[in-house]
Amino acid sequence: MASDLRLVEAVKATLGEEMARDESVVLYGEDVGVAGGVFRATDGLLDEFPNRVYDSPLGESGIVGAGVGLAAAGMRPVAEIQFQSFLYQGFAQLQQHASRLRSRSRGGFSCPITIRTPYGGGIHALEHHSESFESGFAHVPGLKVVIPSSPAEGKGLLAASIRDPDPVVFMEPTRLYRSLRESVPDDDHVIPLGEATVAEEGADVTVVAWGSMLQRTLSAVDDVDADVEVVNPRTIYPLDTDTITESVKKTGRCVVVHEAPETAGFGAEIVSRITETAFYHLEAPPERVTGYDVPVPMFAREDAYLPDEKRIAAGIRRAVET
Amino acid sequence: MASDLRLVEAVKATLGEEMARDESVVLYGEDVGVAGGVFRATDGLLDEFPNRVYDSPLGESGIVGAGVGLAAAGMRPVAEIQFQSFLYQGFAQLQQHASRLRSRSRGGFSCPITIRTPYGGGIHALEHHSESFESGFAHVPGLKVVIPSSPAEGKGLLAASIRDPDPVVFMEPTRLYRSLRESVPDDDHVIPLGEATVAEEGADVTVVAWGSMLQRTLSAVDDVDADVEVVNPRTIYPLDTDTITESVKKTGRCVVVHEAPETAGFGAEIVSRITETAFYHLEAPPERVTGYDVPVPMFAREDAYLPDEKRIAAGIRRAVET
Amino acid sequence: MPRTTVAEFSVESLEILAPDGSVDEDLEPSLSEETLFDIYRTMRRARRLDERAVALQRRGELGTYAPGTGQEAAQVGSAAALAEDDWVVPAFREQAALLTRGASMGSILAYAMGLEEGAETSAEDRALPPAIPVGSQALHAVGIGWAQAIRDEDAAAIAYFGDGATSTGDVYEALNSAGAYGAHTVFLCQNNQYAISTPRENQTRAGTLAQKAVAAGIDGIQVDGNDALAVYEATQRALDQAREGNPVLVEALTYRRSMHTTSDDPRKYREEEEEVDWDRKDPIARFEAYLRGRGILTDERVEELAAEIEAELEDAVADARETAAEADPADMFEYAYAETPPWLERQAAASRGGGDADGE
Amino acid sequence: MPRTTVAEFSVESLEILAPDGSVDEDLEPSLSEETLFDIYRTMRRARRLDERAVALQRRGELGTYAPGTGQEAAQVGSAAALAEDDWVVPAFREQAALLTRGASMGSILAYAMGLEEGAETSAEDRALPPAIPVGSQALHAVGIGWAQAIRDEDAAAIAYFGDGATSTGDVYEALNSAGAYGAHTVFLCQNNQYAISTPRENQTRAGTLAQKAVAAGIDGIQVDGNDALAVYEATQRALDQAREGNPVLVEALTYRRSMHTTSDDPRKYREEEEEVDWDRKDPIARFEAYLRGRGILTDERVEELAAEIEAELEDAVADARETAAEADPADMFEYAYAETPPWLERQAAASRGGGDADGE
Ligand SMILES: Cc1ncc(C[n+]2csc(CCOP(=O)(O)OP(=O)(O)O)c2C)c(N)n1
Ligand SMILES: Cc1ncc(C[n+]2csc(CCOP(=O)(O)OP(=O)(O)O)c2C)c(N)n1
Ligand SMILES: [Mg+2]
Ligand SMILES: [Mg+2]
Repeated sequence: MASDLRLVEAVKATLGEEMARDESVVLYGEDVGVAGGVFRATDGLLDEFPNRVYDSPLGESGIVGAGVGLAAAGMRPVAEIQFQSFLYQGFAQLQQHASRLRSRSRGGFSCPITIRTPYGGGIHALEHHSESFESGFAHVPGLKVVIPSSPAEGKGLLAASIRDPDPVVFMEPTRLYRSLRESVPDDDHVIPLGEATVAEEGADVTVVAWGSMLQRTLSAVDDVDADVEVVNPRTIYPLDTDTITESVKKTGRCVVVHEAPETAGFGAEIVSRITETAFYHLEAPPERVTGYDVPVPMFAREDAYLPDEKRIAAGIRRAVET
Repeated sequence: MASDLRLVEAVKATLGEEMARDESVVLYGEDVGVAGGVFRATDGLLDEFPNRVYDSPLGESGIVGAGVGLAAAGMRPVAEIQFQSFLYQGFAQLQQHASRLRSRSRGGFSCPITIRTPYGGGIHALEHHSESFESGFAHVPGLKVVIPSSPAEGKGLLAASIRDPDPVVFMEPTRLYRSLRESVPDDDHVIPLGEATVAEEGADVTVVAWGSMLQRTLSAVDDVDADVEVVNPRTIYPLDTDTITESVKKTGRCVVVHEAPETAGFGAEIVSRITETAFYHLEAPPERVTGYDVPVPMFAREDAYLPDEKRIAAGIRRAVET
Repeated sequence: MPRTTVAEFSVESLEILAPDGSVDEDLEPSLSEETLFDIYRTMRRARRLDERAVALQRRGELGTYAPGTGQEAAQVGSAAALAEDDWVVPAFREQAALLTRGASMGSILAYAMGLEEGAETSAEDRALPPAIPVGSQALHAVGIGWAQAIRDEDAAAIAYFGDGATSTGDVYEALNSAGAYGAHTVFLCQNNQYAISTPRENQTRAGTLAQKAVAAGIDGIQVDGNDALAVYEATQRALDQAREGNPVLVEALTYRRSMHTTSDDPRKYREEEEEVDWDRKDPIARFEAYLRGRGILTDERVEELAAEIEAELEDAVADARETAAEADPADMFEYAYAETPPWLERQAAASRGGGDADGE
Repeated sequence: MPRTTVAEFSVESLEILAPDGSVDEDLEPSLSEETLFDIYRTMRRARRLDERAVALQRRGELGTYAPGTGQEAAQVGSAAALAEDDWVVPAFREQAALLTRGASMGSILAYAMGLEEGAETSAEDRALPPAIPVGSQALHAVGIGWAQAIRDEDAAAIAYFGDGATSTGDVYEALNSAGAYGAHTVFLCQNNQYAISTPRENQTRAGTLAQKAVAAGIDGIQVDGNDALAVYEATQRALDQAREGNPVLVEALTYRRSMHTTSDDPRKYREEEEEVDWDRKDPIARFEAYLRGRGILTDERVEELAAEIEAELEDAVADARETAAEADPADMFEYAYAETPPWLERQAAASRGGGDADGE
């Protein structure tokens, strides 16, 4: 059985199911209780699990830090950070503790915390509400970084993240929260972390994209006179290098698309890995179609900042025509 | 005239000169006053400039955040963060404010703060004392990221950073603080930000390295049966892509060396840029010789984590022999 | 002395104007009629601006907007106490405080239209742009107030933040380091009872927010935040202390009468009764009664003012629309750095060309 | 009521054992002779461990080490008050507290040799590894204490941190959220007067650190931190409160008699006189006088103990050296994730092979 759900609904359903499945799962974060979260991703869960959903005081360092303690004491904390930008307030706890509790204790402890956070642009939000720092998080060993690109992935990847024994930053693309409906399995549906998927097969060029950029890529492809293969990594760290490499070995050309600024973005990592693993198959320089190296502008200029179908198509054309 | 100085001495001398040059320069940070800093990089400056050197309360968010205010009010704050790991505590202020004060005010304000921070491994320090997050900082538009690799660069780049109208994260390799002496010009010595330098010329392969890895690279080169060109970027952001590209166009081969974990490290950015700008000149896949994707281990295992001459030489050989 | 009391503290509360507009004459500050009228005028302007902004948002012309309705006395009363050289460091709901300091309605609307133009400020304005990350701006006010102390100048900085912000490490580090540095800083906490849906009781066990000052060893005072006179008076005194290097935390008790932002629905988390209760304590009605009692306001003047405000609003809307129409996206490249780095210049060129130019 | 006092607070201080060893009998806790001797014994072990560790560091066998000399009563007195199921969350100077909870000297030395083996702990040990980032660990103790509250269990967690840490946002967020969550958490602040070179007065204007609790609306108490009985008693009561969901901050006034760490030279920032002053208040001498007064200690027993400690130390040094000798660098790959990701596996393989294997 399956239901037609939006991403935010899939997230909520999954949270409920995982709480029912495992008593040690607790939800907390700013406004996740009574209000059900600013995007309503936890709506109704406080009623369903009265002693397991908590409104936290404001303060993201506190949220991440307390999560480390909850995890050490045997809970499976699922924290919501209201917008990804505010996870910077908790970055020290993430880097110094959540990611290292296992290694620092030589495996005596693990830190199975899941930090859910809406990310990315495209919904005309306030300043600081459109960040995508997946590359920075992926540069923190000990963390996993997961980004679903559809409602069904939202469910399968969130379930896997909550069950994962290591800390996961789970980044939910705000632009997809309500804009997309999809059939989502009602039963236990788990997508293993670290496995990419080929969203569209093609022979001429490989495009790697995630989050709301995946949808844009899929529609940009229609405008391009080439047979495009689209790979959706789903997990940013650990990255499924094999799937990407295989695709590039087949197509010989590659484009990476992401919202984050180009410099030191995760596109750089993907380009580097491809260049290392598929060098002799590359027929043209890999392309990056990304945000610019400027602070994400406020929303009136957001469209000019975010890669759109036109820029993506142009990037693909460059890769194909070179 | 010039003096033979160690890096930490060059830093101290430069701080004194810049304070003498510009009244609006103030120094502050934990233990920088009476004690002269944990590495003694500010030793004596409180006596010399009694009202312009301050011991701050413990708290890096407070240090960075107060710096934004000092800058807005017309000062040129130079803050010391005791070890780079603790800049994570101030990361939100760095990302949300220091880097954006200019863009958020449409140029009405600038944020000429310099954040000096010791970074990197190799001195058998405590846990969390050997971080190198230059890639994460470089992924924050609006910031500049500068890493000197010698005493003279320490002076020239620090002077440029303090005088720069934009915020600079100035990362000082702890391993070079006292291990290297060099002739440092006594006069005004400024190395413009954004300009790489060729540390050693060669024809067979380009190696890009910075911080304490530069010295290691220079000595590793002796063990390699190839004519190696070594490029020292000096500024991580903005990166002098042209100098690196030109070198790679000449040699056709490239190795990037850094301490930080490989994934999403700045090596990825350099490899990507090279692949974009010098694709048709590349004769072998670029190599990365870096830290591993694990939390920097405690010092007993540090040598196995940090790239050493052997690993660097092996990387160069792979690049040359492929 | 095996068991001794080593320190004692208390938190005082100040009220001057009762909800019905009657005044405690012993405490009444001596303000000119002009100043009093200005306070009233600005509160009214802010209230109408909120209404108009919400309407524009509903029509899709504005993005998310955070109304300050109900908090006008806390903002205008405090900002009116500032000297010309003093600095304002706002959070994201301080339209009323900014209007008091001379910001235009047009720029406020432009900001809500997602335009950086609306946040364009400089040292001459003595104001920082709005701050969205909760609590973060308190530290900027410390830096500014500390710069005044270092340069031995007289100016002070006022930081605005809410009840929710008092739970953040940044606000605490701000209070504490302001004390340590002797910064010329006043912290104006508008306790409007909610941080989005989270009621103040859930933020902290502390009975007052003013007592957060105790942790920093600085003075804290509570004030009726719907009483413009009390807020003015308390801020004035706090500024005087701050100019001497003694920072102060002022907790203004008020109520966010409207939604958190235009994306919020307060019905999810609070009862209408509570809202009605607070309606009766409205800061503008109270102040109006007081001014009428003193003969400063008449029906005529009130009507005149309303008409002026409508005209100002129309102009502001027109201005903001013009700013929007003229906004050049390429500005984002211009204001990232003083000098645009080459790789970014390349990106800018590619964006002009519509693609990314990589080629060798 | 125009100007009213709305809240009052006070901070109490507790002392039981005077520096000369004389006891306030009204307050003297009733501890068994065994417990008293154990406290003494552990303080002595910790002191000797410090001496030995510093000597080993000077010889190059250890890395940076942070001695707890002078703080033994604060650490052992508090840790001794914990129930078996209670959790310890240390900073980086809590060797004495960890010894009290059963950690071995060998593991402490191994940690100082830069070996993760020395920080190997698990839920069974009810202890987290040392925390270097100042203040950060206080939040972990909140999470642990909160988990107890959620599961309605009786255990509590104690977080150790210093005077410097009380300036950090993390410690404040910890105090505040512990109150908000009703966490079973006790915050044990060892005010040893310095954060590296920074004297406590420069950290904050607050006259006591116990009053930081006021900001969180939780109880704070000051205690003579060189008085093991007072620390025990205050911690005991604090734990009782915490088990009911009422977290408490205990400020133990003590002194870091030695250097900050082995890389520090206190002569840069403090006078010898001050040190001599505090020598007289030494926690071990005082406790020894008390135990001798009560007939629990004799010269013979003291000598016996000294010999036992030397033997323990020798074994510990041997153990640590053995751990060092056996340490496999490849462990770093094993403990990064529960399951090593493929790209990391590749790195591990390359590290074994001595190079990086990229090839297609
Ligand atoms: C650091 C940070 N965390 C979370 C948010 C999301 N957020 C925006 S406003 C708000 C509540 C703020 O409450 P308060 O400080 O009382 O100010 P008010 O909105 O009542 O004016 C939250 C949680 C944010 N902007 N910044
Ligand atoms: C977040 C952070 N900032 C800076 C440091 C460097 N540092 C190590 S110990 C210390 C002082 C700590 O003082 P206190 O909390 O009083 O503890 P004590 O050393 O006296 O035990 C500092 C600044 C650190 N470890 N962590
Ligand atoms: Mg509020
Ligand atoms: Mg201390």
